[in-house]
Amino acid sequence: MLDLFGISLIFIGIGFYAAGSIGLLRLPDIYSRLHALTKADNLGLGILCAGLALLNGGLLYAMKLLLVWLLVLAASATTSHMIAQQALRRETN
Amino acid sequence: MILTAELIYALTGVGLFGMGLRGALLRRSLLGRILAINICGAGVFLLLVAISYTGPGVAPDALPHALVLTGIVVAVSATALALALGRRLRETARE
Amino acid sequence: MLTTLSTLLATGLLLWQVAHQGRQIHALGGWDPGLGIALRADPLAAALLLMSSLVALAAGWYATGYFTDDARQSRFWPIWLSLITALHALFLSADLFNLYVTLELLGLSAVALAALGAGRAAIEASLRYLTVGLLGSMAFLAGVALIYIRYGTLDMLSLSQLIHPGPATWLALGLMSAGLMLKSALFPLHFWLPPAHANAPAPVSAALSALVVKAAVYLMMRLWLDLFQPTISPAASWLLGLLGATAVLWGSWSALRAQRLKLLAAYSTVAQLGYLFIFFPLLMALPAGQPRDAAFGALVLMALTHAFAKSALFLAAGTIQQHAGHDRIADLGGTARALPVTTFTLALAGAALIGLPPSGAFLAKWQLLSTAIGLGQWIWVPAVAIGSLLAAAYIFRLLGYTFGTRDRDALALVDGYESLPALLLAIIATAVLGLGAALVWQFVAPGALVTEAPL
Amino acid sequence: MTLSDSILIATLLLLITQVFGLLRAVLGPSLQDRMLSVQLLGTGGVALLLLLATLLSVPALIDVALVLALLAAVAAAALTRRGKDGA
Amino acid sequence: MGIQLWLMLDLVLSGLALGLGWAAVSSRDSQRSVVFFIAFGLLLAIIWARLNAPDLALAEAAIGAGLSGVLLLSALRDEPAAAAAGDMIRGPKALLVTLLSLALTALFAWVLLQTLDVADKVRMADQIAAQLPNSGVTNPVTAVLLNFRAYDTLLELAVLLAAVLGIQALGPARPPYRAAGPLLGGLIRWLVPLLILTAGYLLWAGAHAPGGAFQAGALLAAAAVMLRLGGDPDAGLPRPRVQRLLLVAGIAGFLLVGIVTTAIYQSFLNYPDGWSGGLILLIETAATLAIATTLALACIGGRPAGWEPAESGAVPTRQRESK
Repeated sequence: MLDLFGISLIFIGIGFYAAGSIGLLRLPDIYSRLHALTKADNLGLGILCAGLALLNGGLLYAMKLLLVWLLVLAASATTSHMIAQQALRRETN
Repeated sequence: MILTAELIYALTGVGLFGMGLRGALLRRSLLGRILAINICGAGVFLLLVAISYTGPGVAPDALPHALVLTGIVVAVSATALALALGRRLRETARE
Repeated sequence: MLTTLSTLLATGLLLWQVAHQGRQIHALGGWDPGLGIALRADPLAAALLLMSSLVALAAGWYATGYFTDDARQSRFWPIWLSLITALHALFLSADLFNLYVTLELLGLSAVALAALGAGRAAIEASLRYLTVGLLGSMAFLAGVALIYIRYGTLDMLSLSQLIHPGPATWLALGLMSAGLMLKSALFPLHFWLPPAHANAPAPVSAALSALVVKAAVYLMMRLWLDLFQPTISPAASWLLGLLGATAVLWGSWSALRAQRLKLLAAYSTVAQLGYLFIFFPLLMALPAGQPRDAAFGALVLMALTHAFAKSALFLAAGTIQQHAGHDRIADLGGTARALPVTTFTLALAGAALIGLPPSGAFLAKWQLLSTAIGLGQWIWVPAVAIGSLLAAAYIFRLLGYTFGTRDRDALALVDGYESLPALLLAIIATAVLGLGAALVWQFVAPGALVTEAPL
Repeated sequence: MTLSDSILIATLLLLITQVFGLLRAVLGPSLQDRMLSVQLLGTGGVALLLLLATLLSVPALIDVALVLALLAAVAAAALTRRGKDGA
Repeated sequence: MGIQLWLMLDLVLSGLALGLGWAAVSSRDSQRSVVFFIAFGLLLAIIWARLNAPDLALAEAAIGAGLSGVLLLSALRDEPAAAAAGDMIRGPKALLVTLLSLALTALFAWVLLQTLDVADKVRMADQIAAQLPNSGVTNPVTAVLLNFRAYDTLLELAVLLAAVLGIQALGPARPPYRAAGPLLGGLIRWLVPLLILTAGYLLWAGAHAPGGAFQAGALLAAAAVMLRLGGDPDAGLPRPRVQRLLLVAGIAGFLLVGIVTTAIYQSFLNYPDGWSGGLILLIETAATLAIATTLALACIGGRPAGWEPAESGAVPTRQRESK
């Protein structure tokens, strides 16, 4: 039961990744792409991590996954902000 | 011959080697050449790691892994030296 | 300096040991070769070690006077030592992947040293040198990978027991040889050598031309005449011989037409390396025995003579360049009066390059010709003859200019301390190797690379 | 279908989303678009590594995911830094 | 079913690798090539993980995807943007080269197919497994790198050193970056300590789990690079005199152990029983510091200020900065 729940979470997470990729491909300009991408894949990674934690059990394991997720979250928030700044600078020039 | 992971990655490695070789001979810019040589090396590394793979859950042959690790470090050293030389070349052109 | 001296001392000890006790094997870390890495010192390796120690000593001695400011000294020495480390590690290694690492160490150190030559030309040449070298290493590494895939070991001693003909063996040899040919500047892969060698600082040029390319040739000898020998038909080595013969002719011709002294020396390197490759088809055709030993000894003698003569030539060229401010051959008039010792060095080194008696090259070429005639491989005879004539032409053209007078008042007599190392090298090339050639033969021959049994 | 088969399918699907994401790197048009697509591969790569860690039962791959996340941030910082010209 | 799924995964991964490799090699401008190359490095890390090579995946994530990327990007910073177009040689020569490399690739692939059928798959795996208990560590890759084939690693450290010496002989360091804004500053404040922490963890873990000196050194170097990106011209490195010591620390550690073991056991780098683990950790720590310093200096791309006593190279750097 727990396994089924975990697997479902993993698939939902991957659904978010798919949404992010499609957004990256289909959306018209860089800012909306950026928005779609970061939201989608950060959330996707979080849900996926939760699913994996359920599958494997173990507190240490879950903590490690949480750490990885937080790290990606913080890093990608900063870097997408910087990418946006740079794109803006490029346009104003 | 059965298709195995070993075979797929080994052939990919060979493909990357050939690709890198062609690129190294055809690119004009230094950066392009260096990238191509790195891809060439990555192909050889992939070949080595592929043939050491023995299936999921089985410990692979560690020797090629160690060789590739050494190779990666050597490659990055060479890349760094090449890029520094390129920078120096542009500087002398400007002077 | 001290380091180089102690290296020489250690090499001397090793040489003595090899001469008296035969081939030495050292399994590093106490692990079986294959799992671990073995070092091997046989007569060939020991002879080349002695050669590189002596040349490095002389070039290093010369470098103390050549680099005048502290900053350049402090940049030169560490890389110089790493170059010598790489050479010695390469000559001693008996493990294919370890050889790749030493090749890379050698290549990167050589490039870094070549780039010390001031100016855009030096940087440009060393960049090309680097990319070519890297590509060569990659080809070599691909061959090594293939060997490991096929035979499951990298240790050359156990490999010599396992190796047998087959597509993997041949392709591996082909890839490794292609890489090494690129590194040893065998015609038509020589294009990178003249600019790189001609634009480096003089002591660096000496080491590059005398030693670094020799390392690749040494590995070719190891592969073709030792490790892979049972698996290849002699016909395959004809390709090497033909390329070598072309290199002799083309390199000598280019040297004759060179406008700069260092460029002349660099083109002459292309030619001289060609001679070494002409030995390959001869040695492959000979069965183990006295004639093969004799031819092999001649090959080593040729390599040694060239190393000493060419380093002498480059060091002398460096002295001339420093005093005259240029190295344009046509404007060298008066050099003989201003720099008599250096000019004498040029003449001695030139004699060795042409192959005049009593130089080592004379005996080596003599042996080369008589072996070729004995085997009925007549095709090499004209190449050697024409190459020697061309060499005589470019050396005498050079000497002719240095003895010429020039209108501007003669330079002061400034030859001194700094021209000694080059002179010593030239004397070794002509007199010592010529008169002591029998010793070289004797030393190298008994084990002439056909001892298949490991340990 | 076993549990590991489902995880394998998930991994495969994730990889396919990455392929589509990388199309943006090919299409461009601006450098920033390409960088975005590399960033996607970075986070996607972390997810892939985590899935592979379970699939192959190599827990060390979680460490790899951690390092990848750390270094992706460094590379991204280097990527955006180069725009600030003048220095 | 599982096997087919794995094969599909493998095919997609290798297809992606070939595609990205092709894109990196044959893009028209170098900026694009570099981006594709970084993506290729990321993918390679995933492939190493897939092939059960976590040590390599770690190294690739740190060096291949991370530091090489930084190096190439800062090279782009130097490169004038206009030098991009027309990078590929075209015409008959290109055709010839393409055909030849295609032929070589086909030949190589054919030989490989022949060889994999007949070759013995065990190779060195058995010997390594048999000697692993005597190596002092339980991670086989570390055992090979620091015990069985320690000599390779020693020479590899020499390669790194030679490269960085060559770089420093070429000229002064790249101009530093301007001071970080609040955004980047924030990132640096937590990323750098985390990098250092992870480096320490990987160094320690290397004995029994994937990790070791190279991965740890690369992470430390990444920390230095972050500091430099944030505007510190010296990348947080200590004084030049200490830098010199750190550069040779790895080789010195190796040689010291090597000479002592030679003196006692007449065999270079033959660790005495029971000491192997400790000696390996000692050497690895020294090597980590050396690798970190070397890689960081390589990324700086020249002599840092004050490297040579009478160095005037620092002056133009400062001038450009103030502009």
